[in-house]
Amino acid sequence: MLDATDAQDTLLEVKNIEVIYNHVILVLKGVSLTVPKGGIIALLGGNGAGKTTTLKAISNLLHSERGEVTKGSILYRNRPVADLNPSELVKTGVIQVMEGRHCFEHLTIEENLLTGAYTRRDGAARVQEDLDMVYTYFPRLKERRRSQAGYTSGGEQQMCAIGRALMSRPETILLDEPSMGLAPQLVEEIFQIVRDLNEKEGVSFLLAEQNTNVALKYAHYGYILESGRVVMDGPAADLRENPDVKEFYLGMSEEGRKSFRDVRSYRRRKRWLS
Amino acid sequence: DLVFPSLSYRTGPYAANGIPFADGYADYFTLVNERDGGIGGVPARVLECETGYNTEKGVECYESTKGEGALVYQPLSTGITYQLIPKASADGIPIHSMGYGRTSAANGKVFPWVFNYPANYWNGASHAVNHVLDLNGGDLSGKKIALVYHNSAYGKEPIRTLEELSAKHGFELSLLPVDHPGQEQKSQWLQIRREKPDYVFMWGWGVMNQVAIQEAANIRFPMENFVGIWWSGSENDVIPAGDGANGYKALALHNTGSDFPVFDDIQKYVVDAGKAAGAGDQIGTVLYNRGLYAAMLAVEAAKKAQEIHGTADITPAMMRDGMEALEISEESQAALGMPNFGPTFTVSCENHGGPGLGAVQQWDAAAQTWSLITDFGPSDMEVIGALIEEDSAAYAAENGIEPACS
Amino acid sequence: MFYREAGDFKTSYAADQQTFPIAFDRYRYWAVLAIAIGVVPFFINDYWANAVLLPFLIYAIAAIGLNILTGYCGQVSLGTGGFMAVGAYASYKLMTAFPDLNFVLVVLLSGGVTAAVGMIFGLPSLRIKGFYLAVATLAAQFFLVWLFNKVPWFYNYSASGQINAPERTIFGHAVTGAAASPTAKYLFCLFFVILLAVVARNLTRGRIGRSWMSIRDMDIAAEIIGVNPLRTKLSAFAISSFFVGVAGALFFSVYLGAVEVTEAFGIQKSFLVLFMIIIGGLGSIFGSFAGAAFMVLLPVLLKNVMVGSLGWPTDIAAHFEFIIVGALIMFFLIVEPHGLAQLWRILKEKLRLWPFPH
Amino acid sequence: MPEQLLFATEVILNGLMAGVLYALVALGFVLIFKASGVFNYAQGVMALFAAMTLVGIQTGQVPFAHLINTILGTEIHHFGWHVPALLSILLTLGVMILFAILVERVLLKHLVNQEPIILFMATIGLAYFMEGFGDLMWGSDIKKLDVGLPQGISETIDTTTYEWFGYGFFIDRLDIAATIVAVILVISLTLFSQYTKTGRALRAVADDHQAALSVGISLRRIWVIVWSIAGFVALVAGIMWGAKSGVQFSLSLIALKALPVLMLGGFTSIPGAIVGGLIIGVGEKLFEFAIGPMVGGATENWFAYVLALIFLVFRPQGLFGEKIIERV
Amino acid sequence: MSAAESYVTADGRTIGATVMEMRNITLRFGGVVAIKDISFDIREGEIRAIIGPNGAGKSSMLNVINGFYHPQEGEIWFKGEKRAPMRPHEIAHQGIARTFQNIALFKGMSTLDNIMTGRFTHMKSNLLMQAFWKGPAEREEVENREIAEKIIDFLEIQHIRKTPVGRLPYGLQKRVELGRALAAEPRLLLLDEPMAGMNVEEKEDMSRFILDVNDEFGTTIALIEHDMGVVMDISDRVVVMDYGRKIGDGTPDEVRNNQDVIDAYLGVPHD
Ligand SMILES: Nc1ncnc2c1ncn2[C@@H]1O[C@H](COP(=O)(O)OP(=O)(O)OP(=O)(O)O)[C@@H](O)[C@H]1O
Ligand SMILES: Nc1ncnc2c1ncn2[C@@H]1O[C@H](COP(=O)(O)OP(=O)(O)OP(=O)(O)O)[C@@H](O)[C@H]1O
Ligand SMILES: [Mg+2]
Ligand SMILES: [Mg+2]
Repeated sequence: MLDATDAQDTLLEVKNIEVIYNHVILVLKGVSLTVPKGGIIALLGGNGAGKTTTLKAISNLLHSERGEVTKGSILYRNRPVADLNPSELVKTGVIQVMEGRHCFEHLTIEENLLTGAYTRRDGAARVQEDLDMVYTYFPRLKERRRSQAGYTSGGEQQMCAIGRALMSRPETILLDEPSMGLAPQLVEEIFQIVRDLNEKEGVSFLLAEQNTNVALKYAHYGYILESGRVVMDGPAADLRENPDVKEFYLGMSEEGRKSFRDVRSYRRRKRWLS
Repeated sequence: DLVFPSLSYRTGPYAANGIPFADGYADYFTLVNERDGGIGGVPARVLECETGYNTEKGVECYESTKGEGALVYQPLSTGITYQLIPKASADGIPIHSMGYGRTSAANGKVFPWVFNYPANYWNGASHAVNHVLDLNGGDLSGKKIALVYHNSAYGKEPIRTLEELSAKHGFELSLLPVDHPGQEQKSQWLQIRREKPDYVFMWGWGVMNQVAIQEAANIRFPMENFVGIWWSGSENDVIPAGDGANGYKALALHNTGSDFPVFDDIQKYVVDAGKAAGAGDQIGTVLYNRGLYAAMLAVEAAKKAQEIHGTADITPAMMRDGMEALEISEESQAALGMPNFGPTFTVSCENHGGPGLGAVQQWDAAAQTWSLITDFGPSDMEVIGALIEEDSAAYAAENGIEPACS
Repeated sequence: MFYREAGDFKTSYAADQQTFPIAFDRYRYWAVLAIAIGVVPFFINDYWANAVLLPFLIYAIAAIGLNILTGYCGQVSLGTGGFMAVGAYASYKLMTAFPDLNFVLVVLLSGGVTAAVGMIFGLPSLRIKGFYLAVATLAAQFFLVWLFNKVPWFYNYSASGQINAPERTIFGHAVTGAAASPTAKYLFCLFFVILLAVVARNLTRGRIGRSWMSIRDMDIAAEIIGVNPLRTKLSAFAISSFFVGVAGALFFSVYLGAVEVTEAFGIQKSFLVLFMIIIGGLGSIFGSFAGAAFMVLLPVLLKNVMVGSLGWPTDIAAHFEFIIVGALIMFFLIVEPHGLAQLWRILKEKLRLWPFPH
Repeated sequence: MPEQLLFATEVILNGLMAGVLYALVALGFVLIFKASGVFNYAQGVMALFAAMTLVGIQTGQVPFAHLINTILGTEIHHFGWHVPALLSILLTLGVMILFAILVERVLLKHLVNQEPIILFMATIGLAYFMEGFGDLMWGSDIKKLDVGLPQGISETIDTTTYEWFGYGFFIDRLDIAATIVAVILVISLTLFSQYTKTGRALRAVADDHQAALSVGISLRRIWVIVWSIAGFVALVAGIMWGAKSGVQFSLSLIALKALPVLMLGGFTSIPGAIVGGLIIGVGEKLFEFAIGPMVGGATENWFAYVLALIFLVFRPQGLFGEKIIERV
Repeated sequence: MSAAESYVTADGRTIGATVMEMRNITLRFGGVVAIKDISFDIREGEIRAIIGPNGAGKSSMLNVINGFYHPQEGEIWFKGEKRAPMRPHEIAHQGIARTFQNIALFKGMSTLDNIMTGRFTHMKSNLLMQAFWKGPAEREEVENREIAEKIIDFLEIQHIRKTPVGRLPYGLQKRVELGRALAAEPRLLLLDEPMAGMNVEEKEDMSRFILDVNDEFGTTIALIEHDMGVVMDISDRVVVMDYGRKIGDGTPDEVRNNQDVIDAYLGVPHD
């Protein structure tokens, strides 16, 4: 399942949405994308491109930031998500891992994880099983399970946020910068988990990620966002070979990877559009 | 027409007390208009303005009504009265703070525009002492009296007088302030329980009254030894305590109940005509009667003013003259259908407070009625007069007023 | 295109740092000032002065003061009523003890006294934060009111504990006491409003203002940058109390003329001023004015409409007044949680783009 | 025992009882704060409104009678029935739940993710609204609340202690009833918030609205639940205080007595409300007893706050409040 | 290498003597030992990286350096003197600035104001002067504004000068935070994951800024970063922490080949 255009299996469809913050700041200027069932879709783009905004629009969280979708539509299983409130959305199987962790500071790590299972109705035993699963994924969390989340390190909080989302047994996960602040092996591990869940349990992913390298390695399909527009999309493998993507997102030039020390001119800025 | 502003409070913490007063005040003017065709043929108009017992709103009310030709203000709050004294004096509009406000305003030489007849707080303090003197055959030496008071300007008014009187009669005075609003008075009443004063006086207002009476009942303080000022003696204050309040006493500026001919008129001309200010269920209550009484005094003063100046259309200044020349006698009250409703008194330039007569009323919980148990008696003017002189002189000095009678 | 900043270039940083960097704003500011000084005094009467303008101006000062503390420095205070009382009683004591002292000086000194008191009560803010601090400042509120009520020295041993403002003149015109004309009182208060608003604006846009805001937004980061939390918080308490003290002095001496501490400076006052700045907009001088106008004018307006024009019974009108004010507060917060000032800002941004939607 | 000690003991006992009454009010604040980070200024008015509604239902008052009569010129006041106490309490509870739903629909829904001070302000708007609305609905006269609670001095305690010490202690039976109710309330609410899934969700919501939404906690449901419980607690507080002092405007001011309790116990702790209440109750009564006479009395109002302030300086989050997390 | 002597790196920068030295630092929170007996030094003008798995204690180490945490054991030597326990704001005045892992900008203020706040330690005008905005106050304000503007130009954030930072996307916020720290003109700059949440292009920019700051102003930099590419490329020396312990210290090449480091952190030898 690698072809996003395969329509009958489309889970999530974002059609040409426009998002405005505070009634005046236009941020997304017509973004369309599709997440097929069982797909891992990467959303790439520089700072401020609108990745987070897109994800929030999907999970219906814009409202609380005084943003709104003014044009276009978002369909999940052919139902407009605008009709669902965030908690119903979680019940239908869409969960978001928010940028910047957002753990419940005063709750312990374990309580944080358990709130992830808030919408589940399949009994404490199943929840406990999943808790153990999360602990096997992130042994560090197990060590710190009794600590208040507010006092754990940045990476630990990130693990907690991801683990919390897993606890809801979702069908689709929206991951906003999962690799942020994680140590390198953990980044790989996280993406392994993504692939695992995807292959074994058929969970679909939409991930906004800055670490293009890894993202494109694991994703099936990618969209590149610039200034609130999709400027390029295609199967991950194709994107990896695109020279522009190579240069700006993967840090490769013709000669291969160059050293950060040697990047002399940072004033160069090539954009597809702006 | 003749304009009588009514700075009422039908909202806020004291609404329950403000409503009956305002109703009584308004109904009397309606009665005069309906029955007599106005005062001296000129209809009276009541301008009601809601203060919520709040000084700033009081100022707004004053400013917005004074332009309408207001004849006399009944500010109905000690705070607002203090507020208006300089303003109204400058504007030349009389104030009638009946049984509240600035006591030393009784000195008309310093406060030509302010009246507080028929009695003021200091008279009240003396009435209470006189009453217990009567109960003790004129000797209070060695007795203990506790004053439970609202911790504000109002509540502090009687302290000076009581201190003087305690020196004079040899009773021991202890002071128990209660902070606004006064829902928690355990400390004060436990102290009373411990110290067992012979009598408790109360200068309370609003919820403080109910709680005090309730607590007094709780500690089984003998109710007949518990005397409140006239603002602590309405139905509102005693009913919540139920039977426990039986025998509680309060001072009275005027008579109680609805057993007066004037109430028949009110029923006929006002209530039945659908012109009553309130729901009609307050008629005859203490505070309704007080509003009625205040209105009656205002109307009588207006009549007097018309008489003095020979015109029906009087100005505030004429009204002032009328107030200063006011005479209330048995006959005049009877003629109004209010025989023995209030004390008899006369006002003069030197004395804007009248003779300071007052009575004592007592609550009968079974019958749910207040009734006067004494006649309107005098207060100790010897003590009070001196205090008034002193306080008004200080005010005159501070404000550069030359005391004089015109 | 009603409101534009395009074409309004700055050639120096000093010009960019002025109070109103946008010319349009500047003109409007001068226009308002011209009307306030040049036009209003000729039309003012007792009602407008005593019922509307004086309370508005005085509350605006108090609101600016509290906004400095709460809106800029992030320390929620519910002691405003108590601090106003300090200003009022300080001015009373100064007026009666030094009858010849210039009244402007009296008002400023009252502010100074309040600033000192405010600093003392600001000390716990180093450890106590947020709503805990708000409730802790109530200790100041209740204690101060109790003190002024209890110690006769403060009210010169008068029988009832009321204080009365004696007459004081400025340039031969009475500004306090019954003889003061509405114009004199209005101009006197206006002078302080303008002076203090400018001072507040200057303080909030410079080094001190930024240190306040940094404490507000993230105190730990601020401290790590080098901002001394104690000094910063105390300076905010001091300045804020100074403003509130001046407001208290004017409130007592110019506006009411006689006050009783429990009534005039009770806890309700603290809440009222806090409402003003939240409705108006935290961290905005303009918001302080807007909030003061809202909370002072709206009830008067409603009352006049309901009782004056519609002829409703006063009690029903008063109840509706509460209902409407409450509903409006909620409505405005839903529309724009950051207050009237932010609403105004958004409106400006819209106007700037007008007729284009974005 | 020497006399002074007996007196002091009596004062302490009564302080404890008063503390319980404060705690009842504080509890309402804690619930809402804990569950949504909202400092609910309207709690006092809610207590008033609940008590007014209770009396209104019980005595068969016609709501908005004054307004209706003014507009239509009618003369209606009472339905002429009398509802039994228990039934009217249940009906009032229904009204409070309806109120909770409305608050969520009209107000809170729109204020997700706002700063605490904004939410605080919104509840102030609510308080204003309810104040006018309640008065309009039930009138501003003083109402007597009678649901059959005992009142007055407890004879048993008075006589037994008299036999023991030669001085009978004064304990109000209403206070005893309040204590029993408060203890039951506190225990059940603590269990609820600490050991149930909903309880955990409540705490999550208080920490971070957005994150709570993102894990599927329905803020709307949580808020309705919490405000309903708070409405119930307000009703209980309203009954206790209303029985003590009649139902009327000043009832809403009891909120001021609850604030120091809240501060001392911690905004987020249910047991804290009770412990805080007891400390404040005893502290202020003892201070008034021992020091009050020397400084002229009426110290209770400020002393409660100063006492709480002193505690706070040592524990900025109150005795039982959640530690304020300070990290970078 | 003894601490005293200075040397010149391959790309021509001079690394001077030790400015800061941590000696046997131990930091505990209740039962959690965040830092266990760690010693290392930072030399004048160098870029010193701190790496390690999540929860290793890196951020805590920065917090110790700028005085937010007070270690239970150990000594901190700064500029050759043993540092007495101090409040963070006093330490800031000694010329230590930092950025934070969880962005700690002043959200209600504009970019410009945030950077101007960074200048706080360099501004002196008092309350009265500020109140009337005349003379020295205004002059000082303009002078510092010029410096702030230079930093804004340097970081290429002119277009968001007046935007409240709360609205900015994550990456730009990081940049503003760097700007704020630079505005203090620190001698020692502590950066906690400055490049988290950035794509390669932006990381390149960030690296460039860091190198330039180091190069142009000679600022000493201590840097926490999880992107090994960046760390290996731009740092002079690297400390590796794991579970609060130091498991490696040396040049990037040494660290990269250290077996302990490979086991605990890198997984596979990084290319
Ligand atoms: N609450 C808000 N109010 C106003 N503008 C906002 C708000 N949130 C985001 N924006 C603006 O929307 C644009 C897109 O932001 P968004 O957070 O979606 O970017 P992003 O692609 O996620 O960037 P990053 O990779 O840095 O997280 C930015 O220009 C930002 O300034
Ligand atoms: N104030 C504190 N109270 C309790 N524990 C703390 C505190 N600060 C840090 N810790 C604990 O100390 C350990 C080290 O935390 P630190 O933030 O220094 O890790 P880190 O190396 O920066 O990790 P990351 O790469 O994930 O940011 C963590 O386990 C954390 O939970
Ligand atoms: Mg983002
Ligand atoms: Mg860290």
